[in-house]
Amino acid sequence: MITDTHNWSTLFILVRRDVLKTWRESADLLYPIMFFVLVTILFPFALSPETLVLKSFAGGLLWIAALLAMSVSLENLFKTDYSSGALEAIVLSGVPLLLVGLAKAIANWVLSGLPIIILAIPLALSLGIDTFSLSILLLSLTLGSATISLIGTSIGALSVGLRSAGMLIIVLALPFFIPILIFGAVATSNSQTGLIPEAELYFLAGLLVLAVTLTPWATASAIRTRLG
Amino acid sequence: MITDTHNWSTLFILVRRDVLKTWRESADLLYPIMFFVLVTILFPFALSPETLVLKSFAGGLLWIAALLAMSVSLENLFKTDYSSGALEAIVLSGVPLLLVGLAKAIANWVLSGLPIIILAIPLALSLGIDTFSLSILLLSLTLGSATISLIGTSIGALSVGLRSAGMLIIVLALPFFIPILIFGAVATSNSQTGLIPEAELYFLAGLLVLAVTLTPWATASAIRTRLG
Amino acid sequence: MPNSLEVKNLSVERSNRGIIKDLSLSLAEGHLVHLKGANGSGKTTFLRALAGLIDPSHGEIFWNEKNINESTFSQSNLNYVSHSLGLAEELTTLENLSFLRTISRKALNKTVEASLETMNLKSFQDYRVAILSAGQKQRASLAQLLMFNCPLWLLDEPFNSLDAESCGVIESLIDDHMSNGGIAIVASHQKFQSSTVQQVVELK
Amino acid sequence: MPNSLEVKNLSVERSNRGIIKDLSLSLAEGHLVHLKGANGSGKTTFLRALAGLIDPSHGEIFWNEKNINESTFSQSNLNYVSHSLGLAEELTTLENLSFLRTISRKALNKTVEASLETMNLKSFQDYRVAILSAGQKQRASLAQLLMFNCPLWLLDEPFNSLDAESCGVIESLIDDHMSNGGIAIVASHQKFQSSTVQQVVELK
Amino acid sequence: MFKLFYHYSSLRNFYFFSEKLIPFLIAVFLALIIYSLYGALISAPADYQQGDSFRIIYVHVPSAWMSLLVYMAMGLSAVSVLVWRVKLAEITLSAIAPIGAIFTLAALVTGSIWGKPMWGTWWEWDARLTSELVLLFLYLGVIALLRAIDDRRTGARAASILCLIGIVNIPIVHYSVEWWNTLHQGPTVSKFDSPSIHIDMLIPLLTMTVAFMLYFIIISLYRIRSAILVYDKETQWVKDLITSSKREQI
Ligand code: HEM
Ligand SMILES: Nc1ncnc2c1ncn2[C@@H]1O[C@H](COP(=O)(O)OP(=O)(O)OP(=O)(O)O)[C@@H](O)[C@H]1O
Ligand SMILES: Nc1ncnc2c1ncn2[C@@H]1O[C@H](COP(=O)(O)OP(=O)(O)OP(=O)(O)O)[C@@H](O)[C@H]1O
Ligand SMILES: [Mg+2]
Ligand SMILES: [Mg+2]
Repeated sequence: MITDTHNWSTLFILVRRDVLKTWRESADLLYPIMFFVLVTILFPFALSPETLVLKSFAGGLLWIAALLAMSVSLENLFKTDYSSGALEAIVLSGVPLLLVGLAKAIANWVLSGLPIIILAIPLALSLGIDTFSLSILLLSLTLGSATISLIGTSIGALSVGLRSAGMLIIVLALPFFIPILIFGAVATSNSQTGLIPEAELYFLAGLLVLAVTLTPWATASAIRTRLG
Repeated sequence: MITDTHNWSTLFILVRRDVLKTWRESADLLYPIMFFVLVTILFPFALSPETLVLKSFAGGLLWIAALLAMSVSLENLFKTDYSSGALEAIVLSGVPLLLVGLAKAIANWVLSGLPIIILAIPLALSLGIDTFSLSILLLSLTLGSATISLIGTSIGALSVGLRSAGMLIIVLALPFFIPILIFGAVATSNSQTGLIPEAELYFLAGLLVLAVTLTPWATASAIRTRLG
Repeated sequence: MPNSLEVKNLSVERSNRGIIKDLSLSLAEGHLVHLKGANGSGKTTFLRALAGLIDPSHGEIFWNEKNINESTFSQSNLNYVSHSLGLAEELTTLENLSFLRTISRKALNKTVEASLETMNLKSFQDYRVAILSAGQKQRASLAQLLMFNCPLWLLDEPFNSLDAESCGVIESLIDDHMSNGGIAIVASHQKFQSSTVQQVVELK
Repeated sequence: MPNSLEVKNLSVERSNRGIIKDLSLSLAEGHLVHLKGANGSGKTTFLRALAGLIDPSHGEIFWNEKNINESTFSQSNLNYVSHSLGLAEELTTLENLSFLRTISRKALNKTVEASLETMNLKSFQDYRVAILSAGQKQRASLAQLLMFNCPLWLLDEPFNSLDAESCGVIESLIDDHMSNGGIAIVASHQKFQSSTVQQVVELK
Repeated sequence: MFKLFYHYSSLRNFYFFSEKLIPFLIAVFLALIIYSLYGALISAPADYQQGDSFRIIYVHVPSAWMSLLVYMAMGLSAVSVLVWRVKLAEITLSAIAPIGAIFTLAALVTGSIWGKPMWGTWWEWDARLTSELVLLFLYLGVIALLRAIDDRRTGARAASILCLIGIVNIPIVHYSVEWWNTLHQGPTVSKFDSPSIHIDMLIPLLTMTVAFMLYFIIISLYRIRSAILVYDKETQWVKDLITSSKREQI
């Protein structure tokens, strides 16, 4: 179904609309990034500004900051479309819900995952990470953030329209994100001692494949259910 | 103005309404707490599960988790009241905006600050903190969380009605919270080496006094401005 | 001193476009104005300016001969029912109205229960506003008119979504208000048959 | 085969309360139903069930003799305009409608520009929906009726907030639809004078 | 076969069928729990390393196993809800989620009580312990979602979706001791070919586990039955039931 070209172009249009919507509210684009940066700079304040300590934890800290920033960004995914009735209109347009779910996840990744990955570079260097570890950090963040966007979209669809959906999403989603966090952080910290963290990266890739195949269905049926 | 008894009872009614609103959505009560717990358990995963390392960072970690949980809870402070027009109705009712602002801050503290302080006890113990440091942690959290609620309410009022106000609040508020975080975390970690962190606690108390006197005015004029 | 509302050369801009230009109006007790005008002619904008929710770019508004910006007009003299609901969706109707009634600095009139009774919402008072039907929500919002004793009523499309019976209830409420010496401005596209309409203002 | 809509013994529950009980209805081409009933009688609920947005607790709905739950009815045969807006407030009217027109699996009719022209929104097409007036928003939402060629129209209070001129436009749209062999159900409290109303269904 | 399934998944038939089942289940449960308590507290020998403190195993291990089992039962209900729209499964899902949460909590609490003498700490951030904690959050998430949605059927479907996404955590809990080297005991009991535990300790443990299962089934049946009455309160058979039970009272 997804392979037909008409569906590909629909997917593109759906993603573009979401990106445009966020672009319009120009400041929105900056929030996940700023959240990421702010959380990262909280750590040296609260823990210990000593370079050595920071450096050895850098991977884990950046991973936590990325995870939190992405979790918080999930809330706006469906909120306005639901309250304005636009989600209903999209569903009624007859476009396969599978595409809608996938498009939301892609848009979320483009708007929060991607900028976070890019920003991780200067932040990691400022925390004193070496270039090999940096490359592992970026690789693990790429695999992990895509999975987070996919799972987060499903959870976002489930809690759409509920009061304080923002909190609900975070609380429902964090348990799923914990394994991603563990493997991402372990991969990075292993690489800091010179090891190539193959097993962890394979695990992250496996999770991503699982998420790509399963979560669009979950999102589609969640949208269906929550509109009812 | 605040001293007159009519105003006291109005304040009480305003606070009660907010608490009731949250109570109605029974699960809402749990969200800040769950967020706090979840963030706390992320650290051992991402950093290192070794008791020694965790213990020496425990104060800072709990402070970060508390700060983030409270920041995220700020979002719901005005959201539904604004979108439903209830805030407009409250303003038109003629009740002094000063009271509205103060009531929002108190309700926020009761609903997120207080439960977080209580939950910090088992979490701190599980991270291996000693009882003296625990008492300092709790004291600093109490002073700090009240200040966070007060400042957060002002910022929440400023961003009311803006799209993704949730993100905006967090991003705008965090810079104010950094000094609180530093002194709270330093107080706790000092106490772990047996020192009594008087200076830090006085500083936190001073910030609280400042916040009590200034922020209700800021909140009041923010509400005024944002409704226009 | 009898109540009066006077609008002098009012202009309002939104996002740098002039919406209302140089509007003047003078209302005395018992005066009911039907505010008309095509969609987008500025009715809502005008009512919000009168309620003190947006600042005009030029001109003044006087309530009982005092400029509302300079005096302590406060909003306690007016009842504004807007397009939007004005009630928290997660609370029940009863809780919403009780809350508004308790905190309000306006002169009180009927109890919450009696107001809900008149609005035919007694049996729904314990449902959360979120699940009410469109018309029920509108009625819950209009119940505020009964709870407070305000001389100035500003109603923006009060008949939207209402069934015939409820329209009748609102019309008779307005009639009562007028015969008690109230002042009211009602923006509505529907043919508004109240015998008490004294002036039709058409915005362009 | 001509189009037909048949509702058999439909019951719908919301939050465990029975809202619609045992409703049956049968519509052929050119059939226009005016759905009436007091506030809260279940009009919106009924339309949403027909649009496949909520599942009935009992009974079946057939479109062209196929059960809409079992067949690939999809929503491409119907145009549903609800109480709520259906457009993203951050985007302009033009962007919203172009988006819907491109992704839609429905048969296409007029272009976005032509539809906006008919709805008298041409000069507002590049404003964000958020700042439009209540009636302008409603018109933007109704523009969907022109863009798609759907045999079944479900309209929930289409005349809300509309000025007299726009009401006329919508009524003539409905007339055209009926004379082209369409089927329509219109929920409205307003006196709905269209000569083409064939049946009035009153919900209790 | 399918007909039979359909028959018992009708709320009314389930109600009356389970009514006959419950007394039998209670009888077996009582017999088993008395036997296991005797075996656990009196006849089993004290552990040569741990003394009597090991006896907490008789609560800890069955609760821990039940915490996983109940989640899997929930997953099964979730599939029935989403694929076949079985009403009974909707009711089951919401009835058993809190019970599962309580078993999970019990496993966590007994585990950490046991951990104090064994590992010298109440809590340690290792994989087994943490994934069990995550399981608790999954249960709480399902419950929170069920409560947050007014409409029972929508709520059940939403919770089913969440439950199914969360099922990936179950193998993580189970295999965590093998995948990571943790503090927690490796498989001791579940290696059936050569269980590394004394047979006198093992038998009461197994009977205790069956007793826990029966307890779970009985409590679930009670919860499901009362939910059925609320669910079908508008139907004739429930009305008949209520009038006849009123008559009996007089
Ligand atoms: C808070 C701390 C603990 C938690 C959360 C916990 C959790 C669990 C869980 C989830 C299982 C079931 C695993 C499965 O079937 O896959 C289990 C089994 C078991 N636990 Fe614990 N546990 C804790 C502490 C302890 C301690 C301190 C001991 C004793 C030293 C212990 C001994 C056992 C044993 C013997 C089993 C049975 C293993 C088997 O054969 O499958 N646990 N625990
Ligand atoms: N915040 C704003 N920024 C820019 N323009 C605005 C804003 N709010 C309203 N407008 C414009 O002002 C005009 C008047 O809007 P208003 O809502 O007052 O109309 P109205 O007479 O109430 O119409 P309706 O009958 O549709 O309710 C509209 O063209 C609208 O686009
Ligand atoms: N999600 C829900 N949960 C519970 N009750 C609901 C829900 N949605 C609607 N209702 C109830 O169903 C009834 C019918 O609502 P509906 O919106 O269909 O009425 P309506 O005929 O469209 O009324 P109106 O003319 O006011 O638009 C109302 O009493 C409402 O309270
Ligand atoms: Mg208007
Ligand atoms: Mg309706």
